[in-house]
Amino acid sequence: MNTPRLEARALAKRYPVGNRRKGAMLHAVDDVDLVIQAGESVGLVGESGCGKSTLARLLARLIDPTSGTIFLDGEDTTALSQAAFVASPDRARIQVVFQDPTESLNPSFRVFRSIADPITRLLSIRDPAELSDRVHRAADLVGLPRELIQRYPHQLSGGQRARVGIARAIAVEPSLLILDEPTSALDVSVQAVILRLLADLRERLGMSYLFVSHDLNVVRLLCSRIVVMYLGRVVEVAPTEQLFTAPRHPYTQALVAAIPDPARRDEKRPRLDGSPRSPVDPDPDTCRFFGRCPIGTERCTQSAPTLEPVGDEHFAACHFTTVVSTERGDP
Amino acid sequence: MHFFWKRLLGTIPSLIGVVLVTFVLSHALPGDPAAFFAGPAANAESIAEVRAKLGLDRSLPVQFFHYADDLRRGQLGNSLTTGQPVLNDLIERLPASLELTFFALLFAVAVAIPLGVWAATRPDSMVDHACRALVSIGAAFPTFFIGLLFVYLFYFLFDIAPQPLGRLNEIMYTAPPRITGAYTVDSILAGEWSVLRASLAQLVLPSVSLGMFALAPIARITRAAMLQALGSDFIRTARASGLPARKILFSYALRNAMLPVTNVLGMVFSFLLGGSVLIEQVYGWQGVGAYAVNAVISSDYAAVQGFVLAMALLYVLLNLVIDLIATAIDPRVRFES
Amino acid sequence: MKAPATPLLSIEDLSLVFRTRHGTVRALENVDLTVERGEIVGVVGESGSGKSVMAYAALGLQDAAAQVLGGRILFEGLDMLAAAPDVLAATRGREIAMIFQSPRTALNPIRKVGHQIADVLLEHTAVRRSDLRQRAIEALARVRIPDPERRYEAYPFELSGGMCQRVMIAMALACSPSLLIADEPTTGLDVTTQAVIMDLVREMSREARMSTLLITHDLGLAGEYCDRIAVMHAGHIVEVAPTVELLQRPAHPYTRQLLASTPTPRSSIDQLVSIPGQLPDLRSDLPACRFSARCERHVSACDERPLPWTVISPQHAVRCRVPL
Amino acid sequence: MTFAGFARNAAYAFGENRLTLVSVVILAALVLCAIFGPLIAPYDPLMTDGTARLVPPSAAHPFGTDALGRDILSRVIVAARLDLGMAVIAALLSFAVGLALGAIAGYFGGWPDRIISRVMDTIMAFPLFVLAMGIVAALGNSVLNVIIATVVINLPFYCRFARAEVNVRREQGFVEAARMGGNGAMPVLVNHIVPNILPPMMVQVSLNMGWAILNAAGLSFIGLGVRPPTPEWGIMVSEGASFIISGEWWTFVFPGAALVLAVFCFNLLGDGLRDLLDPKRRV
Repeated sequence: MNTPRLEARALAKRYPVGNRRKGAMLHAVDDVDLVIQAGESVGLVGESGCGKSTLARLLARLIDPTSGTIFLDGEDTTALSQAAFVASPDRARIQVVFQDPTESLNPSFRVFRSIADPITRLLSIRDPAELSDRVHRAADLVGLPRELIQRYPHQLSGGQRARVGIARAIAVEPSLLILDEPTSALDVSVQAVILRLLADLRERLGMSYLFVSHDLNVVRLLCSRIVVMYLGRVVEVAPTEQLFTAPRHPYTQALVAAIPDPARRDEKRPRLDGSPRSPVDPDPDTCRFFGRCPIGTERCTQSAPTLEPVGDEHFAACHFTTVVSTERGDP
Repeated sequence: MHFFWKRLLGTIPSLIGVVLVTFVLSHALPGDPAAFFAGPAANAESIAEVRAKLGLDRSLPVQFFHYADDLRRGQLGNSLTTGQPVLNDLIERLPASLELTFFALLFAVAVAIPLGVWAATRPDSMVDHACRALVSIGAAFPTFFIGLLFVYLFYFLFDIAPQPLGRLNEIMYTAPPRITGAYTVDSILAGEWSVLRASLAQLVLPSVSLGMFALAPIARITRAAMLQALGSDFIRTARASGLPARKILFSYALRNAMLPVTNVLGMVFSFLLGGSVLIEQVYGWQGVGAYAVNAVISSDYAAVQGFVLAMALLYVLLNLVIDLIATAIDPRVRFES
Repeated sequence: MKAPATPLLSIEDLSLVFRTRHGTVRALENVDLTVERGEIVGVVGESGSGKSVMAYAALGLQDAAAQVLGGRILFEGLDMLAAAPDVLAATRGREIAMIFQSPRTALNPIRKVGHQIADVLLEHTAVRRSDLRQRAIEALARVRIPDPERRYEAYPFELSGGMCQRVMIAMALACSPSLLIADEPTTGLDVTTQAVIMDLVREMSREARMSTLLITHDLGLAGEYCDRIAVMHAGHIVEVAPTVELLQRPAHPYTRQLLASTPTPRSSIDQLVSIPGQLPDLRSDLPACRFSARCERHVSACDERPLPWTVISPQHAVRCRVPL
Repeated sequence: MTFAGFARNAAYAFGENRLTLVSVVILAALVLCAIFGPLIAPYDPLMTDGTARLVPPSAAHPFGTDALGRDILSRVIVAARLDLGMAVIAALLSFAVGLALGAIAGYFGGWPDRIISRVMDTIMAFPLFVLAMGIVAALGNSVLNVIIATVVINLPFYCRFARAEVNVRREQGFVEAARMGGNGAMPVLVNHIVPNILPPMMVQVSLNMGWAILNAAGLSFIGLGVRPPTPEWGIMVSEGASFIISGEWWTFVFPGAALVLAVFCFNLLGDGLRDLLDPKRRV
């Protein structure tokens, strides 16, 4: 196989919480492995607080991991600290489209400056003619009318702001684009436009996507493979269709079952009750999902399951996924 | 009462900071501290004597240690003007200042909170405009100027206030036997009702003029906090649940609005304690403020330093009380710690 | 579920504007909607369509800047727009209850949740003070909050968003109202929690034969839980139909496009359709059909006022001169 | 905001709030007094006239004269320079230092934040006017030291305000986006965050200016800083105070009124600016 575009190995991010002396740690992201191939589009889903945003920020090198490595096209980017990475030419290769298009644009910058700032800094292009040419090209790519380029963000509609956010990210020609809930603040009719734009851009520019979202229906549209996180850990990875039709982890099953679907309105579907375990100093031998899991047993408190293959390209971290290829079965 | 001890412990850094700052102000600044302490009439010889006596020839950390040790023993030095230990002077005069500050706060709170609530319930009404006008004007008047205006109007022109010369007309009344040092309290304890009336009469103008400056921030924040509370989601819930308007206003909105109000009280006390210095000056009030002003003018440094320290300690204590009140109102603060 | 002669709630020809410093916002125009007894009705629309404004008006809780130009809202014969304040207050919480989005901020942050439920019980029922606590705990237990005695003593900040929403539901159902208005009750909650909360709302409605008016921007959610759906666009209700009929045979061009732009577990990116144009500025002069500028079926007759309802079937009506 | 947009907003806000416009006009007049005071004043503010002591307001002396026969109007006009000067210098200095410290504390967090916050807390642990008295007493009784004391006691307000504003924005999308765009810590802070907190900070400066004037005047009133016969509003009120019980009200009312007017206008301007910058009220 070719060198993956991005590969994360044993990535972890822990934050100290409460009394410093007790040394309690919040495990935001725990021992995560992730691979994104060139041109691939991967979805990352999970409930709020599951660490998906932290993981996205780690991969984008906005924050430094506590441990683990991130390879970009085979190069270890974690050799540089976040502060040093900002100035490196590799910075341009990963870009992020942020969640709230209103919040993610500097209110005192015109659209032009918002898009031009990363171009001048990361590509060292200072010639006004070339700069303006680049800005216009990025704006054209996202379908942003040129007359809006001299406007301030508060003079734009939500959909136009979302386009500016995307233009800014692609202006430096990244090879990996991380989309952090890019449409969650938009109305459905605008969301549809932006999703189509993103699909179109990927095809034309050949970027890889990591699409972070809580909405499985949306992720489905753009991604060929989906990673499910629960409480800082990856619990299931599967090709999109397989994840929808045959989810193996009980959390994924509940997640898929929870999608409102008029076609299944009278079906009784499994529901997830209770609240998640604390992410502060979790017991390393207990499954993170235990307590909320409908099928958990004592075994889940004695050893935490790890991600194991359960099918073609399909992995799940649960003791009770009947696996054909290994001897591990239902106890 | 777990959080009580936590809050109490929380004042320790402030106390250390206060002691450190007063030390820096007296020992570590440019100029010759010995000259300060020796007073304006000192010659080179007496300054050297003072320097040795105060240990100013030693290193700063040693000086600080001695300074802190003196404080621990209540040694604030002697006042040059009164010849008394500064501590005694302060203890004698502090009740007068506290009495004044208390009545000023009482006046400010009694007027400002109802006004703010009233204005918030009728935005853009006459009451609201009146409240805002009062707030703008109250915040613009220097305390000492209000004090003087009141004296001119109510004593000189209308002749309805007693002469602005201190806490009691000493010619007509004798001060009650000293128990707390506050004339109003002591006269009640002694059952001397005419003295109580006379001392209250003396208190009216100074405390109202001092309270005027505290009025503005309290009314302003009450109005804003009430407006915010009344516009909040949980008030909408209460309305949608059909709770009576009175209950929504008082037990839902007002209680929540009291949080920002308590938080602003710290600043209000800062104003009041500072403003009392000026008001005491205007009304010939024999409190610590007037004492400090005299000390500053006559370069009586030990007295000034003692005054600054005493006021800071008092302020730290008041902030502790405010903190405890806020904690009692808001469960979130309790659980945070 | 066939209704008796009079519906529980009927909004008739309601027009409402907001007078703001930047002009008059025509938030609702000639809105008609009924809710029958025991029925779950969904109101679906994008932000700014007026769906929440309508819900608040139904409780007589409209904003101070709102001005009702015409129409009425009848709840069991009581005109919510004309009733005396004390009559309204006695109806709210007792007969009509409401739950909101962001349940954490919808609860008083410094009052124990049990006391907040007790406040409502005390106001609307003849419960004795000594029984108050027990009754509030029962209300919590009814929405299957685990360990209700302990939760009674909790403050909102100690509970998760989903748990706060259950408390809200417990509070809303405490007096067994006949109508529940749910304003985006699951916005901001996780998908799994959303499913649990919506199951609960549906179950409670069925159990107590309570009617529910569900306000949501999520057509999928309304499609799963509602008996009937009303679609709103720019202050108009453009279509009302039983859920299955609306989803399968939308008659209004906007409804069809809204359906086509909503991702479902079966749609693909190529099928995703976007609606051209934007919501019109409600402060400007608006045409008879507020969708006309975005509509490819627009004909000159569309600009004639008034815009009539076209009946497709007994329960299916659409406000369009050229329905699909 | 474009300039035209700003002008439109300004016109709108002023039209909405006439008082703000009035306050701007009065402040402009006070600033003119501060700059050209000695040229405008009808008399020499220091010239005594034994034949015209304590003259009530008249055509020749619109504000009357004081105990030494000096023209109060002239003294009030000339004093504007000192009073406004002290306040403006003190407010701007504390603004600049407070903004820098607060921005560093708010953006970097960690130990710089702990140290800066601890210092500010310590200043705030004193009743501020009392601390100002202590500082002037320790440093020496001079105008410069009054300014230093005013800077010190104002510092925590600016510092905390800037810290909070930076803290809110530090996590916002546009700051993360700026970091994605290759901006290091200082460029993010200076180019992206600070321009966005300047407008609310300016409101604070304006609101704070009135307070700075009051503090300086209060210190002069009790005899710190300015010395007679220098014309200054606080000390003039103090000098006039002894004539209250004999009824010569003009000796303290006019300088006091000048103080009130200046503080009132700064407060109004601050309120007006706040309305102007409030995004909710933008057209």
